[in-house]
Amino acid sequence: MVDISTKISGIKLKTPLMLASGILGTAGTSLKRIAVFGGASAIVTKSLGVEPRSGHKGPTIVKSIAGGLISAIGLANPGYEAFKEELDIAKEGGVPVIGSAYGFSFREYIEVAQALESYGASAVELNLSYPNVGKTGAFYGKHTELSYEVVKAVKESVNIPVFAKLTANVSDIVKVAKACEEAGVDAITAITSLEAMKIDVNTGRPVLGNKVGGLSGPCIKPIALRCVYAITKEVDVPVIGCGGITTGEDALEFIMAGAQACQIGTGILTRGITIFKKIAREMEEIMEKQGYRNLDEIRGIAH
Amino acid sequence: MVDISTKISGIKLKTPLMLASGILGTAGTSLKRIAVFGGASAIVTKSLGVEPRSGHKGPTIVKSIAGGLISAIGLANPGYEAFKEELDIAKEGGVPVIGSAYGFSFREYIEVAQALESYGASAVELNLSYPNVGKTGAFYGKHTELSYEVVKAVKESVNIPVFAKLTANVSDIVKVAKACEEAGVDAITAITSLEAMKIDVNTGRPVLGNKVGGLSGPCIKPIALRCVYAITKEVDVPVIGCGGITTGEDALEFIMAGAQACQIGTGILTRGITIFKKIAREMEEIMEKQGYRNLDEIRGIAH
Amino acid sequence: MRVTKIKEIIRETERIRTFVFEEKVDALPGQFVMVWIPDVDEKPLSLSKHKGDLTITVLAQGPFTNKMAELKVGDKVGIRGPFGRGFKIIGDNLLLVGGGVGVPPLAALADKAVEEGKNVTAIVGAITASELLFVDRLENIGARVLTCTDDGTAGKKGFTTDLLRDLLQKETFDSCYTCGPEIMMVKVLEQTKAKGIPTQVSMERYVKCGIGICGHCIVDGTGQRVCKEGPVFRDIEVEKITEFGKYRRDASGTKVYFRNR
Amino acid sequence: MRVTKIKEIIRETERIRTFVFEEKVDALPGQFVMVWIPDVDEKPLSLSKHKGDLTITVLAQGPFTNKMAELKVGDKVGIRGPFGRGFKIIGDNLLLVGGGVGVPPLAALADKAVEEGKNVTAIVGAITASELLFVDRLENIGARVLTCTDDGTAGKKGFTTDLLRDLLQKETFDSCYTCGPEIMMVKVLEQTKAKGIPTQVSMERYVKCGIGICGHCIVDGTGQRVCKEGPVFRDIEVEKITEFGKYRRDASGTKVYFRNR
Ligand SMILES: Cc1cc2nc3c(=O)[nH]c(=O)nc-3n(C[C@H](O)[C@H](O)[C@H](O)COP(=O)(O)OP(=O)(O)OC[C@H]3O[C@@H](n4cnc5c(N)ncnc54)[C@H](O)[C@@H]3O)c2cc1C
Ligand SMILES: Cc1cc2nc3c(=O)[nH]c(=O)nc-3n(C[C@H](O)[C@H](O)[C@H](O)COP(=O)(O)OP(=O)(O)OC[C@H]3O[C@@H](n4cnc5c(N)ncnc54)[C@H](O)[C@@H]3O)c2cc1C
Ligand SMILES: Cc1cc2nc3c(=O)[nH]c(=O)nc-3n(C[C@H](O)[C@H](O)[C@H](O)COP(=O)(O)O)c2cc1C
Ligand SMILES: Cc1cc2nc3c(=O)[nH]c(=O)nc-3n(C[C@H](O)[C@H](O)[C@H](O)COP(=O)(O)O)c2cc1C
Ligand code: FES
Ligand code: FES
Repeated sequence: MVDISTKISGIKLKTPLMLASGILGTAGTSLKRIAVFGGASAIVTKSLGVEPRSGHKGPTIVKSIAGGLISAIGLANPGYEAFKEELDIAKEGGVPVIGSAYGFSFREYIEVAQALESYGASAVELNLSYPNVGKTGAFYGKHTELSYEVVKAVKESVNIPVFAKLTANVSDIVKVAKACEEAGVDAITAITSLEAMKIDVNTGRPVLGNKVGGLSGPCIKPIALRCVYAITKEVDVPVIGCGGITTGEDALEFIMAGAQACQIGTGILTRGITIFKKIAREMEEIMEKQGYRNLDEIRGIAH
Repeated sequence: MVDISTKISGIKLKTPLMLASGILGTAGTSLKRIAVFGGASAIVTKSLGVEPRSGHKGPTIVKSIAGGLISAIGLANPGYEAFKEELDIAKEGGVPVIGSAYGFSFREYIEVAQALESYGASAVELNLSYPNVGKTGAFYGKHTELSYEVVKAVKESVNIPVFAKLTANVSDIVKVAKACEEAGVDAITAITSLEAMKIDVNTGRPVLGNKVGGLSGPCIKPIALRCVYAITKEVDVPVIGCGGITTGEDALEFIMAGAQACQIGTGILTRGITIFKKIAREMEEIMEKQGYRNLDEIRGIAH
Repeated sequence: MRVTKIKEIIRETERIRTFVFEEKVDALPGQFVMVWIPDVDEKPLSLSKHKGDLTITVLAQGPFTNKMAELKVGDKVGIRGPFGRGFKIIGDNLLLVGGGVGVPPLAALADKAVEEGKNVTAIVGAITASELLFVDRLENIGARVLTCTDDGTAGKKGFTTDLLRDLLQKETFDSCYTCGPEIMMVKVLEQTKAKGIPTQVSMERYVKCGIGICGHCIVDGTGQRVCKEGPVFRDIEVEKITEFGKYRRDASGTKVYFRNR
Repeated sequence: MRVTKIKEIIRETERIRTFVFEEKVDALPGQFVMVWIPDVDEKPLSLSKHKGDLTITVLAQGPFTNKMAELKVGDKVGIRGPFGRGFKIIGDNLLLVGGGVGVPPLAALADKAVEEGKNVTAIVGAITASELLFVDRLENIGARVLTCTDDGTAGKKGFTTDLLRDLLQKETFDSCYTCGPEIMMVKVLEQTKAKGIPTQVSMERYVKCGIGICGHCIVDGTGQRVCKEGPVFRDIEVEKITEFGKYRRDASGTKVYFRNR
């Protein structure tokens, strides 16, 4: 029997397969459904801020090749206060709920993180880079020092584990990861979607309302995998792999690269909400065939 | 009649469709064949250095999804001296030959660039970032100041136009592009392949001999397109779009984003050497349908 | 995203226009498309014909739909879709209850039902006579049409739900389909449930991605996505949708409660 | 890249081993695969059977091939391919001329030709008796086999090209196929050209990508890719390959001239 359970910052996960932030995550019932019906081992909320945001004009999303997406939702969210009741419902899913926080200042990050803690989130994930929301948005995760400061400020303000979600749109993601580690981060999530765009040649116009957006899905998997590999080589805190994971093979690649767990977003597009159950089964099948019994046996073996 | 000819730094091109560096570019006969048989409007040589290099162990390449590749050739090249006779043969192709240069020091860049000029190259393209060759390799293009210095040093040493080829594996590619512009660069090529990797789950080993490599092909097109869009918004020197261009529609997206011309590499994998002719025809067809007569009418209209 | 041109524009009422595009569809009545006006926005709109030229019918009521009303024949728009689950035709005697711009998807359903040899009765309501939609179209295909207006300028004075009550006292149907203001649909469901008539409801929620990934169109209770598992839901599903008739979420995901009318 | 296991290893000679894998192929004789030993390297190797279990025959002559010789049944290797253009069977009377590890792809060709009812004559050469490859295999399928060794320990003393000269004085063939040291193939071509026998040549150049993108296997004159347009070339193509018999490029692309033997 293959056991694919894992643990991250003391949080037990029945599989390494968590829901990524921003995917079907703006309402508690949706998160609960992904947990119960979809089989996610933990769920990350949509990134929440201090104020409600309507986000960008449409199109907010355009399909790219190979089941990928370019999206610019623009951090639409009802604000953390409205999310208290959503989190209560999400928790009914019976799996850990991780609250994702963004802010336009340290103070805002802290405010959201503290609220999420008080609502009972198992951890808070700091969205340090949202390419599609002006200059301020992308600021933190692109600067090593600012990433350090945000993580440190939030770590000093809450008791639940703090994850930092990084962007690969930097010169050296390992440097940012190290800064987060020094600041006391409990885990690193890598990566968020990559800056990208689509132009319609019939009209000559960018398709997305925001003109540019983030590329997610299978296309970014090899890039995300290299990030996880590079980070886990140099950093000791656990890393959660994210980016294009769509099959059991994909997930195993991330674990072999050194990831503690995985997050899944865009894969839902091609494989449906039950992708978490499907990938779990596929992982087990491959591991069974290769004679592996648990994830510890394979974690990081590609190094 | 649609006219898709263009000009870059005074170099006339019958179409905007050039061969990218490192693709079938280690021998003159090959470059000539791409020009004559393939229809490329200009050809860029493999990146050449001061010494011959054997490159990395195999696998040097692994197919990724959607016609993409992850490659780590490791700058294998016979050194610029051996390339004199190759360039002579390449010129028989009847289209401009652009010499690609890399170096492990400013002096090396200058040495190669001067040699290429003396061999009769129409321009020199500086490969500022080769993710797969140690730390030194990736150095220049990842640092704004170093990029500035290399470009300036080469500009002062040669009279032919100097292009700078940039990587998107930076926090802000526009900043690097601006630095190159200040240093007097004649054109910017964006982008080179993106840091990536593939792990084989049967053995748990990275597939590439070099473990990590560069992702090219359709998957990176939305990323490259956004880079070109962002650079042409802020920078006045012409930009050559590169990354995943496989169809006429792709090429038009880059022109509409503001590119002066395009380079094509991995597309050869799925569409063969005559991809240059095929894309030219497709561009003409689309433009005809939309009532456009030349590239100037559509260049940058997505802004 | 594919770009097509407007082939024809039909002025249905003061504020409602039908747009026919240079593109064919073969979809289910009840399905919708995302329509992009470059540099403006992209919004969900139901197909008002399930087959043939892609056709939508739009009420100008805000920035996007007002912009649509300004478009001319030959203008380019982008289309994604058709998306979502459409209406399922069950039984032979069908009852359609539509209010305002809820009528177009029902008209598409009527086309299909008649094609399949079904009997169609349609209750069509509007505020005033000039706003009544597709009465001729429905009658022309052989549907029985009962109309009503709030101000009594055409058909019976009153609401569709009043007409429905009268009708269900005399007749019964194999299934019922409703699309229109949510408060209306709540009342339709109450009545059809009481009479044991299986009913399908087409719901509107704030649609962004249209492909089931962003979660903005979610409904509470089931967590279903209107753009994917909907917009058409069966009555047994609607019963579990706790927000039905009570609130919907706006662009930020904030709950907005319906005012009973 | 797919990973498979070694099913069987056959020791052909002191330095030559045949590896049979747990994977089936259906390819053309003359095509090759890229074989990856994890953490070691990846190299091009010809199929020594065109159908059934994937089979290659390897001469240990350097870091990679020596490592191959150390592999055991059950070990995992990665495979890409089959790649390239294989031999084309033309006519009924076929002549094969192979030297050293040039014989395996020709043996695959012989299998296919005999399957198709052709007459096969094979000239097989090696340095010494113990290095002669696949003589039994060829005879078993019904091919006529003429052997020679440099030292005369088996067959005629001398080179395959000597045997060929004798043979072509008495007989003629519809087509000829050759694989082995390039200097040998040059001489084979000279002779078959003089006699007007269409000939196909399997060339080796430094293969990196194997899929026609990197350009390392290019040949001068035509600019063709050995991994894509080759490794099998027709005589009329070879005539335009100016480097044939003269030089090849090493891993860096530097020309390395052949020493005449
Ligand atoms: C599945 C579906 C099918 C629809 N079919 C039609 C139709 O056939 N004809 C028609 O006229 N209208 C239809 N609508 C409603 C249409 O989408 C809105 O009228 C339109 O989005 C309003 O945009 P606006 O900028 O003009 O007005 P706004 O002033 O922005 O909004 C007017 C109203 O539309 C709602 N709305 C705005 N944006 C959206 C959105 N992205 N998704 C859902 N609701 C939104 C607002 O909440 C408000 O109630 C449909 C909606 C959905 C969800
Ligand atoms: C299309 C093709 C089919 C081949 N089929 C066979 C076969 O069936 N059996 C067999 O034993 N050998 C075959 N070879 C040759 C085989 O690839 C080399 O023996 C092997 O690569 C040597 O590697 P090494 O590390 O053991 O030796 P090295 O010491 O590295 O090299 C020994 C010789 O092999 C050449 N070589 C090294 N690497 C390559 C490479 N990547 N591509 C081409 N030549 C190379 C060197 O130039 C040198 O001549 C084939 C080569 C090609 C191109
Ligand atoms: C529609 C959409 C919305 C997203 N919203 C958020 C968000 O609010 N916060 C965040 O940290 N990441 C967000 N992301 C990024 C994803 O969490 C994830 O990092 C990225 O999509 C790569 O993973 P994937 O390829 O599995 O989707 C969003 C992605 C998509 C496609
Ligand atoms: C096999 C291979 C070798 C390459 N070698 C070089 C090189 O030597 N110098 C360089 O500047 N770019 C090199 N590149 C990058 C390409 O020139 C190009 O920038 C990149 O592949 C993206 O374009 P594409 O998607 O059209 O291939 C190489 C790419 C590939 C796939
Ligand atoms: S609109 Fe995004 S999930 Fe329905
Ligand atoms: S080996 Fe790369 S082109 Fe042939």
